[in-house]
Amino acid sequence: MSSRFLDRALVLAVASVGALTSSGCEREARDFLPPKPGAEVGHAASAAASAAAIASAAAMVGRYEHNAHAVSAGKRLWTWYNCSGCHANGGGGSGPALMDDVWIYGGDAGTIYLTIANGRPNGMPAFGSRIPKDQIWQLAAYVRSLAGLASADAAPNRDDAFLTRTPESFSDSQKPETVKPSAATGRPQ
Amino acid sequence: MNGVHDVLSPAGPQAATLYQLWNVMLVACTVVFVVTIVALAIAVWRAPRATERAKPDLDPHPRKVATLRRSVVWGIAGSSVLLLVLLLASFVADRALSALPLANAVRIDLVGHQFWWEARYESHSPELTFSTANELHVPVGRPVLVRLRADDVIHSFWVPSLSGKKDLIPGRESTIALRADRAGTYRGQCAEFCGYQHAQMALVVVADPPADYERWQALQREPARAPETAQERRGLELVEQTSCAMCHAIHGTRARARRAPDLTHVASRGWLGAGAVENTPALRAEWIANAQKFKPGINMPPLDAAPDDLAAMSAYLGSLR
Amino acid sequence: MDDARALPLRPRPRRRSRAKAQASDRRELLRDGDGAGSRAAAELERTWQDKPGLRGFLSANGHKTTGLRFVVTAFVFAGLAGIMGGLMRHQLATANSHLVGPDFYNQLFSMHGTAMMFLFAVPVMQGFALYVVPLMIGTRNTAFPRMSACAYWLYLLGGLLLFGAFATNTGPDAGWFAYVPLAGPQYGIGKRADFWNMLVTYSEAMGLMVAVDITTTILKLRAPGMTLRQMPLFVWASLVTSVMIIFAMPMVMLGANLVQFDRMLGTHFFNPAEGGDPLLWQHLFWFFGHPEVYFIFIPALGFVSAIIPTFARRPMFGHDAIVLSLITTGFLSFGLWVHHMFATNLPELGKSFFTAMSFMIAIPTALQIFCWIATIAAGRLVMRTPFLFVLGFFFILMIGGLTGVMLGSVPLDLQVHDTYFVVAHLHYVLIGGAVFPLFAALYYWFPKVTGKMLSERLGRWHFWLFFIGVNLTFFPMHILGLHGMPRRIYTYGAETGWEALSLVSAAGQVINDLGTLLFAINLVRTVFFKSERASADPWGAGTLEWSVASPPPKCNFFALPVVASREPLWSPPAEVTHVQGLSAQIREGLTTTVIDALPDTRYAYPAPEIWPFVAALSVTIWLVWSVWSVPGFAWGLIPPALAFLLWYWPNKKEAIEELKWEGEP
Amino acid sequence: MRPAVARAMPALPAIVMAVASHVAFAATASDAGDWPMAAHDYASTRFSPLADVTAANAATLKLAFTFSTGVVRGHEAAPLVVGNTMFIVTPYPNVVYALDLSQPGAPMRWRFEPKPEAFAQGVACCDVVNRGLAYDDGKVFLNTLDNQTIAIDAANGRELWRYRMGDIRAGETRTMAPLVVKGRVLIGNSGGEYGVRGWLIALDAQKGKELWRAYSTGPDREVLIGSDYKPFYAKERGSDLGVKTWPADAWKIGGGTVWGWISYDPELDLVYYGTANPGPWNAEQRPGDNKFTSGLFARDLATGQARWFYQLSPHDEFDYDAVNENVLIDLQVAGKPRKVLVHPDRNGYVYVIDRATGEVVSATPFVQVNTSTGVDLATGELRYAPGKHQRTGTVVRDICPAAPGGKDWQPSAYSPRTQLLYLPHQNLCQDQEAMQTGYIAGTPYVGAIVKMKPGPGGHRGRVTAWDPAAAKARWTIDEDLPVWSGALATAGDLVFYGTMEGWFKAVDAKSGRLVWQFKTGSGIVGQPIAYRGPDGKQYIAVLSGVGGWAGAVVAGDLDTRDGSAAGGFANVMGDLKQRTTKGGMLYVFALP
Repeated sequence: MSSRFLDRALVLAVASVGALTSSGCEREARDFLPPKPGAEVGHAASAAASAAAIASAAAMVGRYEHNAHAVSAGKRLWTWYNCSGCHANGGGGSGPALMDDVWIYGGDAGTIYLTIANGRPNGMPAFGSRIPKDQIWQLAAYVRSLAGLASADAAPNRDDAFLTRTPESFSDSQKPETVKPSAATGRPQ
Repeated sequence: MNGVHDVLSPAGPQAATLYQLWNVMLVACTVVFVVTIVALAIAVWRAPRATERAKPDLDPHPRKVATLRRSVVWGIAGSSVLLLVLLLASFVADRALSALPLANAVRIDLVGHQFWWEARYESHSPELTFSTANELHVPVGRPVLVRLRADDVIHSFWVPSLSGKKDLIPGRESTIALRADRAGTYRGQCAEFCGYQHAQMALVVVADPPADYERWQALQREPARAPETAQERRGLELVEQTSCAMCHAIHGTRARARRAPDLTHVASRGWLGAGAVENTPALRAEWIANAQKFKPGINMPPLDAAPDDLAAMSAYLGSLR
Repeated sequence: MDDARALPLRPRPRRRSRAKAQASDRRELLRDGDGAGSRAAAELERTWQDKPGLRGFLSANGHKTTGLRFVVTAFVFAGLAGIMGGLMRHQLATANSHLVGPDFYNQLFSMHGTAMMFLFAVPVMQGFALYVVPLMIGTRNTAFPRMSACAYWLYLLGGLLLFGAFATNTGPDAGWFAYVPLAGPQYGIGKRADFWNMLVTYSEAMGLMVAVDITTTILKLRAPGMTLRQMPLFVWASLVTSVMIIFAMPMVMLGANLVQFDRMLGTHFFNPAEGGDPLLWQHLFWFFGHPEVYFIFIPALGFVSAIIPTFARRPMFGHDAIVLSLITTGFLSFGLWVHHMFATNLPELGKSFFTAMSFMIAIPTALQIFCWIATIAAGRLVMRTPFLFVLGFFFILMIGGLTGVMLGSVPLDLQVHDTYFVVAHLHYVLIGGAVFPLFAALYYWFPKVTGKMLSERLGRWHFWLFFIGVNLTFFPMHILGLHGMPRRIYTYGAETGWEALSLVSAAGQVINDLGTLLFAINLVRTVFFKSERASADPWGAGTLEWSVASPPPKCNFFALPVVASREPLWSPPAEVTHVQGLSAQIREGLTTTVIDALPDTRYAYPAPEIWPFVAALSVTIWLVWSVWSVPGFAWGLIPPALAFLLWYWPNKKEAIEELKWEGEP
Repeated sequence: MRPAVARAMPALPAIVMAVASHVAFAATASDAGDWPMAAHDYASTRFSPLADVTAANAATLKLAFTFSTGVVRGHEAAPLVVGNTMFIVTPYPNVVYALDLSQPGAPMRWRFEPKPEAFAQGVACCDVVNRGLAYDDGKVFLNTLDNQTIAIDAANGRELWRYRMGDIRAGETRTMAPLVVKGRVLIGNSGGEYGVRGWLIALDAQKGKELWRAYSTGPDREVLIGSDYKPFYAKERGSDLGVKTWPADAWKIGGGTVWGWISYDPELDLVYYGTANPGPWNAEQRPGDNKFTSGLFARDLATGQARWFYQLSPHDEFDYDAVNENVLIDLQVAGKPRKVLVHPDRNGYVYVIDRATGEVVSATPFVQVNTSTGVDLATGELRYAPGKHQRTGTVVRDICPAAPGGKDWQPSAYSPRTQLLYLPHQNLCQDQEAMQTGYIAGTPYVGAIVKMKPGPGGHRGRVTAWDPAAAKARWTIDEDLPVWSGALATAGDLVFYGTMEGWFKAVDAKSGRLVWQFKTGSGIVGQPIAYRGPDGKQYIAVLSGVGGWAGAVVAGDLDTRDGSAAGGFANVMGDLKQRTTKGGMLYVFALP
């Protein structure tokens, strides 16, 4: 092992540590306070959040979708605010399924923010005045992780609860496929 | 959250038993410590000094070795006997703890959440059950049977002046029995590390004379008082329409969620946030605006509302005696 | 050693085969056995010399090199963890202080605990054992030096990864025993708990490898004549510790990997809703956890038993009693792990068995203390720094041990469990029981390792500052615990009344830091600026490591010694004193039978290779890959498999070489 | 079917002899060939007196005409036929069509579009269904999903009046088929899963004015319990039980909605209906019996005052609504003929109850039941199995029958000729975890994660011919998929039902032998009917279009990788998407 090889190995190591660090900090940050109002989206109960929401969504990705705390907070709110009532654990019920790749109004974070904040005509209630903006972004990040669109590292693992589906960190965004329940066990094969 | 918070000042039979056991242990161990250290000190004091070049004496002195062997044997025998005594004291105390009479016990269903305590007072008729948070009132002299369950991670219920601690473990149910023999306020705190705000997850057990306890219980069973002033009405409207109603419940209003403390009688509680901040109008407004400032990492989000809205909400909540 | 009578080895008739010598063509065979100045000694020096350059550095496997590396790295990690401890003390010095937020504080105390327990306490004890045991039992290297070298690299990489994670805000934040469900899949957010699980797997693998190495060395490579009854007490302590490690460490590796499976693969070992149970983790962890604290305590007992005879100028009183109590402590330590779980809802009768066990284990330790006091009483004392630290050890360990007895009782534990009373107890036992004997051992063996004496004056200052600092910092915590202060809280309200005593303990911490600073100065001054050399046996001690120069030659003994008594230097063997006839051209040693240490076979120590380092690197790749991706669990196994395969791949050239040397008479 | 231990009435079979019983009263319809209301008659027999199609010639049945409704959700409605007009109603947007049967191919005479609010789709827990219309005195009565009841002129399809009651923003919807009796339109709400407080309302058929309203929870005044309330069992007596058996003001969001079937007995002038399950599913959050949910009410038609009430599942923990149909027949009990109602309930028992006094004559399981061990006829108490109690945070496994029960809403048919009750039902068990939940208006208030699985035997559906007198099944047909369609019994001794795969089957009423079947375009969850056409021939009609709670996986395009989707059905209906697609078509058959 000539020393030249070692220098290059050293440089490579430092670079990889750098990459790990930046993604690490972003994933592991625990920011308990919402970002300063400037980067926010106006959400007064009456005014519909405008296209600005979608534009600023890109800025939000790092802070929410790649942040493990934000996505897991989104998962907690998913149960606390009864989203699971209509959408179950992503499979849907009276509300549409959110873990497949079919989006009625669009799957990007900004549109999901608008759906939660302003509601949709076919039965999605408007939560804009009842859920703080920071939490709506967390919910949007979790919805995207349901469909496997958020970063796998930050996606939450399984819950300490009744198992209904594979954890979000497993989900990839392929289409839903049918699962025949085996007669004896009732477990899907 | 202030109150007596001390293992050494018991206010109930359980804590008294443990206090006696503590004293026995302290005395026994201090004696052993002093005897050993004095023996060491004498040995070091009387032993002659030498330098590293001094020749090591290899031939054992029969006389000195005999006395030393006898003292070591006596030492071991003594400490074994002492340990046996302490063992018996420990067993006796353990039996005493489990012998608390439970007739006519107050039944409380305590659920540990990440960073607050939900207490549901059960009663024979379902209509009379009510739930409160972080501040438990118990009648003096009557036993209290607390059923412990955890909703998320492991917590530990511990009020040192009343009884030992008991863990609340998800998936398992445990019970602890205690009794307060003297009126007073006894502070407790979560004793098993449970996350960001393990430090501010306190609770208070207020032992009232039976008459006061009945009055407190009757008050807790009432639905929330209707708002009287315009400001309080505005406060109620805000509480029902903004994010408060998504987690809190106030009986008699449209807020009926159960994920956070029941606020029906929040004004009867001295502190907010399980001991994080005192329950005064100004601090209450600040707490509603940004609870993360006092208790970073809890599940209560900040609420960006105008100052007079915050004042209205604080006034309304302040009226809920 | 010219008048020494050598024990000639029986020449074995072998046909002579031509061997390709490293340096030149066929060279005249040189035997060891005759003294320092001889040509064989020079040849031995060159044979045991490490290869130059980075490759040599990476493939060195001498027991002294590996042992020293362990100790130095452990002290570096201890320094870092100590700073974290200091930070926590200052955060808690005043009520409602905002020096540090809750999230960072959780990482601080988790890192302080994890680094101190896994990256400092056990490795430093194993480092000392690796360095001192071969010298004490009269052999040239440990039995499996490459395994220990690989263990060191695993340890270094594991430590760097953990501190690297801490630097990137991914440090573990659920405490050093990471209870599930807080460290489980739902509440252990991000990769923090994964790094902790991985680090536990690393350090346990390292511990196991070194333990196997030390056990084999002690049992098979002792100097002829050193029967089990004549083995030095420190070697006994190392043997007991290593055997305990072999039984306890796999348990937590299993537990940590089960949590990792729960987190990454979605299994349900600890999920109460699907049949798992959080208490299963506590059982798995503490079954290892309690023996863990005894791995740290028993080697320290070994240090004390090695130091007291030297400074009392007489053999240890009740040698056999101490050996038996070491073994008893080793066994009993596996029987009392539930005293960490008295507050859970396990059945009461079961818990009281563990109370009885917790009380019983105090008896062997008491026996040792009485024997030490008896030795001191019957000896002539040399009041030097190592002995001062031993006296400090007595004082602090007694307090720790007795509070331990208090904690052992179920009802009382319900009041003091998970409070600052426990923090006080564990620091008294760890600092009193392990760090004081460690400093004593450091001052005692420093001249042997570096050839220079640490200054006595600085040593005494260090002792007194450290002694006062420890008591000032940790004694108030007993009272804080009784006043209800729970463990691991990042702040407290002014109304709790805990501020005064916390301030006192923060002051104590400052004194501690001062003491440690003085020690560092003493260390640096001695190593870099002191010139005069220490003699082979500056303390006039009796065990074998003092029979060689300081620092000892690469091959330890130019002629392997023969032993006839517990203190070979104080009562040398009457007739035969040395082994003679081992080759000087290759790294050779003599194995002896287990009980009576009769010469058995000639043993060729493995030559230094780069493979241990490469194997450690490949294991790192696997563990890091498994943290980031689920397939990583499986595919990640390929690099280590390749590395170990290539390591053991038979090499024709080496085989011929060894056959040749085996053929030698 | 494992014969559940009949602790209830071990001596019953001996006492009750098989005596010819006759249907309480003739259908009031003017012409026996008409089908004026979803249940055919006030006794809810769904029995057609037409006998042209018999087991012998059924094999030659062929398609007469079809009609596409233009909607693809769950078609649970029953077509109505009055004179030579057929009225059908579709799921949301609830379009009503009138078809002229006198013309070949039955062209559309008129259509009526109520245009209900789109938001209602989001709060319908189990597909945006409508269970049928009602016809009376020249008017057709329609319930829309967004809580409106509309009267339409049968001749020209013009709206006469419209009655609005219920807030969809709070999760209240209306899916039931109204019942019109003596100029009173009886309607009820649905939305128990959203914490909606149940009620039954009687409207004046002429002008749509509310006559009386009876809530299912709350103080006696609002539950219309007064002086002539004489329940048979002591456990139903007491004042303000609707408040006392709930935690403080939990009854305001307590469920007990009325979304099922109503029967009427003209002689006693009593209306019989069941109330739905209490909310939330997590029973630990609502200690007490939770009166008057999961029980049967008998009320006076004129005033609405309750005559008696019997709670089938007190403190229900498994979502066993009691809204299924009550078939009114006269049965020979202990030698004397008694006026009884037969109620196959979701808790797995077929109840035979004396409809005058409310006394439970017999309660016998018709599926495997392990959530309860039997009904104590002396006190009327349902004894729950201790091992199956719900506790927050713990998983209870193998709950049989599952939440949809032994038989859900799909109505059974009774044939007086064979004296058998033909039950189309499912055979499902489930695992369930109760969870802490809070009430947030407009969002579901359930508090449970459910995963269903096939019941014993592995088949998910079954048709049972039940003999109420002998309280045991005469014959059963096992179907692979749950049988979610209604049943039709005809005088030709035939029983018609449809499968969720789309097969429309006719079986022999006596033996259950398959006589004829026809593959329709989509799964059948509708109610088949029989009528006599203008040309005097007997016609059989059924709506095909998969949906409802069992079919939500297809109707709502859900993802079966999440076992808890569609309230737990996704775990057991993973293959439905392979076996049927959405559809919406009327099929009418006749002999060639």
